[in-house]
Amino acid sequence: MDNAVSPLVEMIGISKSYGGVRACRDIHLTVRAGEVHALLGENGAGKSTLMKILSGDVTDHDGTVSINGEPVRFTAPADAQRAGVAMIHQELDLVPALSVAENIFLGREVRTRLRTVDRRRMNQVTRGLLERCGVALDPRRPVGELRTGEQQLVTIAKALSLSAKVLIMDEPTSALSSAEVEQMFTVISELRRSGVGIVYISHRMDEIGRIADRATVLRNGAVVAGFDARELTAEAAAEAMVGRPVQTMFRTRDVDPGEEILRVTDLVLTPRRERSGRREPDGISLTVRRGEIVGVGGLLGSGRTELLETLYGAGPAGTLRGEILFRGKPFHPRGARHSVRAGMALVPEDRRVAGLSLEHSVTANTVLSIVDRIGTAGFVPRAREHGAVRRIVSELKVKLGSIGDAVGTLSGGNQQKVVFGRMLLTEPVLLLLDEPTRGVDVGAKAEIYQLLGEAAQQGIGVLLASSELAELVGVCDRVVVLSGGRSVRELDTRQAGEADLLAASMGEGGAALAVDVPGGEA
Amino acid sequence: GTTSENSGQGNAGAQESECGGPDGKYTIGMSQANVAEPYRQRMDDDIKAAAAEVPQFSVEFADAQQDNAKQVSDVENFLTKQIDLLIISPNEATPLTSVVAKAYNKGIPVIVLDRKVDGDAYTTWIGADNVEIGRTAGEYVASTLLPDGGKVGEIRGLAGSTPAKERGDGFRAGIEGKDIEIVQSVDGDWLREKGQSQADALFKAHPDIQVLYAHNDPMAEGAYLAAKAAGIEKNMKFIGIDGLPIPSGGLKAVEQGRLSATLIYPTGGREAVDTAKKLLVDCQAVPKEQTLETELITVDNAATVYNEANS
Amino acid sequence: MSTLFRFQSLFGLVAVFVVAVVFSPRHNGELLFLDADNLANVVRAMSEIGIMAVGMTFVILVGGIDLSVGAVLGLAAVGSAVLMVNDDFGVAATVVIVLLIGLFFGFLQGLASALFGIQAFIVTLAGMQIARGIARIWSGGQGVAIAYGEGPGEAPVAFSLLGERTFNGIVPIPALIFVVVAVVAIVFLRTSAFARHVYAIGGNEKAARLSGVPVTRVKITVFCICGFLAALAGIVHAGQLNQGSPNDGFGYELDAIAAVVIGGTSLMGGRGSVVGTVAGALLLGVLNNFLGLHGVDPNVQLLVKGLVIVVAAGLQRLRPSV
Amino acid sequence: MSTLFRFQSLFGLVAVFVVAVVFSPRHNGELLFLDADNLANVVRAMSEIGIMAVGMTFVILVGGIDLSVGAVLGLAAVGSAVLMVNDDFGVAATVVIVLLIGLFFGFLQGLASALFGIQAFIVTLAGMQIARGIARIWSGGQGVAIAYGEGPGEAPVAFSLLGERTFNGIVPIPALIFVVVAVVAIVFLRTSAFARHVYAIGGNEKAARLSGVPVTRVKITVFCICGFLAALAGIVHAGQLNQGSPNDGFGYELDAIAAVVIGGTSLMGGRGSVVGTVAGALLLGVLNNFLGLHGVDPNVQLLVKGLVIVVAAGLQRLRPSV
Ligand SMILES: Nc1ncnc2c1ncn2[C@@H]1O[C@H](COP(=O)(O)OP(=O)(O)OP(=O)(O)O)[C@@H](O)[C@H]1O
Ligand SMILES: Nc1ncnc2c1ncn2[C@@H]1O[C@H](COP(=O)(O)OP(=O)(O)OP(=O)(O)O)[C@@H](O)[C@H]1O
Ligand SMILES: [Mg+2]
Ligand SMILES: [Mg+2]
Repeated sequence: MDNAVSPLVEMIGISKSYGGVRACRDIHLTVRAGEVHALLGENGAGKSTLMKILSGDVTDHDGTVSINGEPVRFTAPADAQRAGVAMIHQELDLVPALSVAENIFLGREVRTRLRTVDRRRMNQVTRGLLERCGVALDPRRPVGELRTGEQQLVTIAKALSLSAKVLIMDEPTSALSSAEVEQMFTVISELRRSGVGIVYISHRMDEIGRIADRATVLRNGAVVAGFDARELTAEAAAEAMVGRPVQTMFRTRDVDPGEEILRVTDLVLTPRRERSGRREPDGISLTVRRGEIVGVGGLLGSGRTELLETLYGAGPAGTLRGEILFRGKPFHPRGARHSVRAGMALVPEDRRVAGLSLEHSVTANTVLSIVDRIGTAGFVPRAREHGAVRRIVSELKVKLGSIGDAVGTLSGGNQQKVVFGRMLLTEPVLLLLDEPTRGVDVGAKAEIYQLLGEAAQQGIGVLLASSELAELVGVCDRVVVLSGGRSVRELDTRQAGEADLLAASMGEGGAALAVDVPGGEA
Repeated sequence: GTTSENSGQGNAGAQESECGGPDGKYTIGMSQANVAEPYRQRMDDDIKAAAAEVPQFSVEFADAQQDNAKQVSDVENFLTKQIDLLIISPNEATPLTSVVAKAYNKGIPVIVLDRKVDGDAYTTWIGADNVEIGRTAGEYVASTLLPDGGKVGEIRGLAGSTPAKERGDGFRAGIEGKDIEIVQSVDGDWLREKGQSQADALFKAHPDIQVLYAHNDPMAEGAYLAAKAAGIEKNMKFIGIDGLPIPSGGLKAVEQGRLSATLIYPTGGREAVDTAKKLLVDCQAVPKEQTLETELITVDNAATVYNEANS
Repeated sequence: MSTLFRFQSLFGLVAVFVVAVVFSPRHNGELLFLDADNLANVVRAMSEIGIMAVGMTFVILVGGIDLSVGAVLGLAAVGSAVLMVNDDFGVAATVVIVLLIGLFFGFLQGLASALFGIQAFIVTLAGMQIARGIARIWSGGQGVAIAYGEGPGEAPVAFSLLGERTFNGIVPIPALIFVVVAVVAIVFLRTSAFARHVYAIGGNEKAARLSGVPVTRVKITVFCICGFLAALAGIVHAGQLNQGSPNDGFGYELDAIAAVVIGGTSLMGGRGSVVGTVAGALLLGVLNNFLGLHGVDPNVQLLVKGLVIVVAAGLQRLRPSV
Repeated sequence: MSTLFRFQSLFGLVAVFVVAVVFSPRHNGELLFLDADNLANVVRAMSEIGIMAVGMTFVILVGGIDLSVGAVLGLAAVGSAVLMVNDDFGVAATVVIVLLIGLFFGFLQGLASALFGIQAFIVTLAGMQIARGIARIWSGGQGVAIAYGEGPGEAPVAFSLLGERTFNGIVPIPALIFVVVAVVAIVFLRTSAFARHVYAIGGNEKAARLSGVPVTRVKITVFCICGFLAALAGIVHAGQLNQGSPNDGFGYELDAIAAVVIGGTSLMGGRGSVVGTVAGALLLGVLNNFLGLHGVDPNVQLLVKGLVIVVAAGLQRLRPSV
């Protein structure tokens, strides 16, 4: 085949700096037709930047890009799309008010002979694309109504619709659960067979071995290793990324859980106004004790986020039924401020949307929750403030230039740690974590797990919602499985494994087990 | 410009309405150009007060907020309501001409106040003569304040507005041939605060000004404040125009010695109601034009005139 | 659901209309408000604001704002008068030139805002002053009266059509123009690819750019549309009032924006419709008419209008959020 | 980097100042612009706008806007005059009542905007009309003159202090008040926890809320501050002009917003400073003074001011972005 002569994509000597940060240094990368090329690296290693260069999003770089042996210089994403390069972005870039079909065809609308938009045709094609991705969605629904996972599938369908020769997938599975991931792998295999070159970025090491042909590892903006992915073990990949062996991912510990700090019985929320895309609690019971890490599992849209938001008082207004006992007393969620003061802390699902003010400094973001408590008379003593920030930054090993830097310039994992640190500073007794390691690299993940362990050791109770089965099984003492807004089962991770968890989530035996959890309709 | 057409007869030809006499009840619509100018607010107040003395009258007011288009709508609304007489103080002449003509041709008597409209499709016009007022002011300066000549500073009304032009031109005619120099003119947009800040700069450049002539009283008062801040208010005389009989008006300012003189610019409100009474109640004819006299106000007559106007 | 939302944007209008009918003053038993002439007046009186509000809808949909429309209306009114009266241009030439001026003014503002990234609020705040300044200088500061006739210094009689009514003298020409503009805009916004791009930019500018939407070009274009329609409103204004004055249209921008917002278009961009804007403009028109017909004290009118605007905007909040 | 940014917000002011000095008209060889009296006048003339702009900065920092400040200034001026002259209140009582009125008005607007989620633009647009309406009704439509003395119908002489100058008759009291307000605001915004909340809300409201920031309360408070300072400006206005008129402060809101934006505060919220706002206000003041001293045609002044605003806002864009 001619790809032996000239690879589909050849990037030579690519460099790119943001101010003082060198995101890419003299990178060489090739992608052949019909291969899946995994791009690995820590948060901030430069993976996304490199791919933004290939897809015409970042244009002021050094070095040359060739497609099919032809040197190209894109000035806009549209250029790259015309040249057959499509990219699924890490941050879901969709327009909430437009329909699924309109989003998929945005910028390339199908027209009728009267030059008007041909909705019928667009909807039809969209239906087909979504089917290929294994999801049944009405193409006319506004994207804003969809759940994060569904949105991710829409971006995948959108990329497919471009019939690109080169498809870049930047963490496409971060919001997907195993069933959707399987479906996506089928799609990827099809594409590979039809000669599409795929660049695949992920922090889920187990995926790499399954679908990638080759892997390139970046560290600090430079290529440090190349592998044949089939021979790559998760451990070897992690070591290449971080530059040292990564310690045991999951904690090994045996804590005696202390007193009970949270008891939820038959929680039901009837929102005042229905909001589409949400699955409010509809019969949830669980307990969390001091020093315990309790997982919240379930499929996409099973209501995990809504549970945490409801407990924290950050969900929609409505009537709560059932009982919440927090630190032994009845607790009525009244809003985030009230909950923080009572000793709860929430690390939200999407740090960019709900966690950080990206333009503001690490300092401002880190102390935000306690800024009105560390001083007297409403003033903020600089020294104490900086002291607190420095302490938490070094405890959490946040990588940054200075604490005055805008938090938006940190890598994803480090941004996550800043949110985490902010909530730890409030000295909570109950930590509510919603997908805390989404998009976080293996090294940072290990550090976050360690932090969780330490927090638990100090007597904090943790409620951890996650889509990663390995994380739930590896980190939690118990896992409560949700389905359709109800707690359907509780598993002890000392006995149950990933397979049991998956089965419980899918509802196998769920009906029978629902009896275990008292209440429900009552 | 028809100025000499005191015909004595309301244009009875186009006037199909019949005089209802003293037994009728009459709704008068008063369309005001804007009430942000104290002068026009006073006009409304005068009309309200005068109409209260005529039991047959009830008056509705509309405020066009300086917008010709809004004033057209206001008049249209009056027509929809089938008012018996229209008083209008137009924002500008041309834009309101056709809607005024429409009312007039429907047989509704129209009294135009202060500013005119084009043509003669109205019953009567009542107003004062700005050129005349400016000339009176100039003559007063030339004969009384600066008999031996001197320097004058001028604060003008809003650039481009007719009264500003006429009050300026009239003043120049009044000092014609005398050894009086207008050293600088600045625009005060009719506003007190603008008069103050403009006078700041004016006095900076010309500290030797002897008379300050402002196109209205608020600007004259603003200039007085500026002079006071600069400590030179005793060295000069201030003249304004309007002489409104309200607490914040020029009459009080003269009485209290801040201004040396002001010239009454009559609102015509009372005269308009009198005219309406003649047309609707007394069934009399009215002249096509009624020019109102100005009056020079100095400290000698300020208090008397004020009290008369508010009695 | 989107039907419901569209319905809601009309809800306020219907409510105000019903109130106006029920409490209409009567004359010989007839409801004055429902008089054909009166209804025609309502639409005529709102036609200029309405035309501008349609253009404003486009700008607001991309997340911008245009404070200059009132001043551009004044500039266009002056331009129409000066070109026909002083420079003896024909109607067609005048209209084309004035529309192009409005378009070009919008273009410059769009350029400053989209290309140089200066906030639209501040660009158009400055644009407002600049347009007023130009209008004052061009007109010599005075309103330029338009007299009709064949001679020099007189405007062609055809232009006076704008002050007329058609269909048995009932439907005012400006109202007709407003309806045409609105219908074209509604169809355009529902069916064109350009409109999808407008919504996309307002909803998520980055996503739009990554999808290959020509963001800068679309943004500049909406400012051109807005300037163009403001100039059209200015021509209508001059034709209705037989004059072009540099002070015309003062403060109209706020009415136009109020119409758009009452119509349910979000100032954050990405959501809204011209149907809503038309409803918003008519609501304001009916309200003005109602208050005027009742002879409500002008100062109280200010209060009432303020409250109605807040309530109407508040009602929009009830629409289902995504 | 943040130093550079702060420097840039002063850059425009310095540039305009230098131009004003270099091209200053002369009188007996003296530069008129640099005359102490003239400089005092510049600050005095901007003091009201400046005070309002400081309050506006808070509102804009949380991503809001307040179009009502000019009308609230008018309302406060009327209130000061009516209370002292007609109702024989003392200076202290009058000042307190008027400030509370401003604060309460801001509170209501904050409530409508923060609690009911109606966009600040539209709430305060309505608030502007409502404040004007109240002022007009309260004053009877006419300016209320303030005469000083001991008798009934006369205001206490102490109030006339606002029109005076201190420090050898050089420093106008209003300028002094402006400076005090600015300094307090600068210190407050740099050191208080409240200020951190303000910036956080402007930066990412949702994140702020989830972090335990009392978003609604902070938003309402900034509107209170803005209303309070607008009322303070209104008191100063009444004291300077010895009168309270319901038409006072017309259009001042746009000047105040321009000062804030020229000072580098983003209308999207989250970024900016009072130092910048003060620089912005002084820039506008120097510009006005310069154009006035040269007797530039008022129409050309409009043009020049518009262009300077755009250029100044454009310069802000040069600051480093994330
Ligand atoms: N717009 C930007 N401005 C400044 N610095 C940036 C910008 N975008 C990225 N960087 C920096 O460039 C470096 C590489 O970032 P990049 O997003 O490519 O990392 P990544 O490998 O994709 O990380 P992750 O796994 O967290 O997605 C990081 O140090 C990041 O802070
Ligand atoms: N239309 C919407 N309106 C309001 N909130 C929404 C909407 N769509 C999604 N959300 C919120 O965003 C969250 C993220 O949705 P996502 O699809 O990630 O659900 P999930 O986390 O996979 O499922 P789970 O409900 O189990 O947490 C939702 O749970 C919900 O809280
Ligand atoms: Mg990345
Ligand atoms: Mg979730």
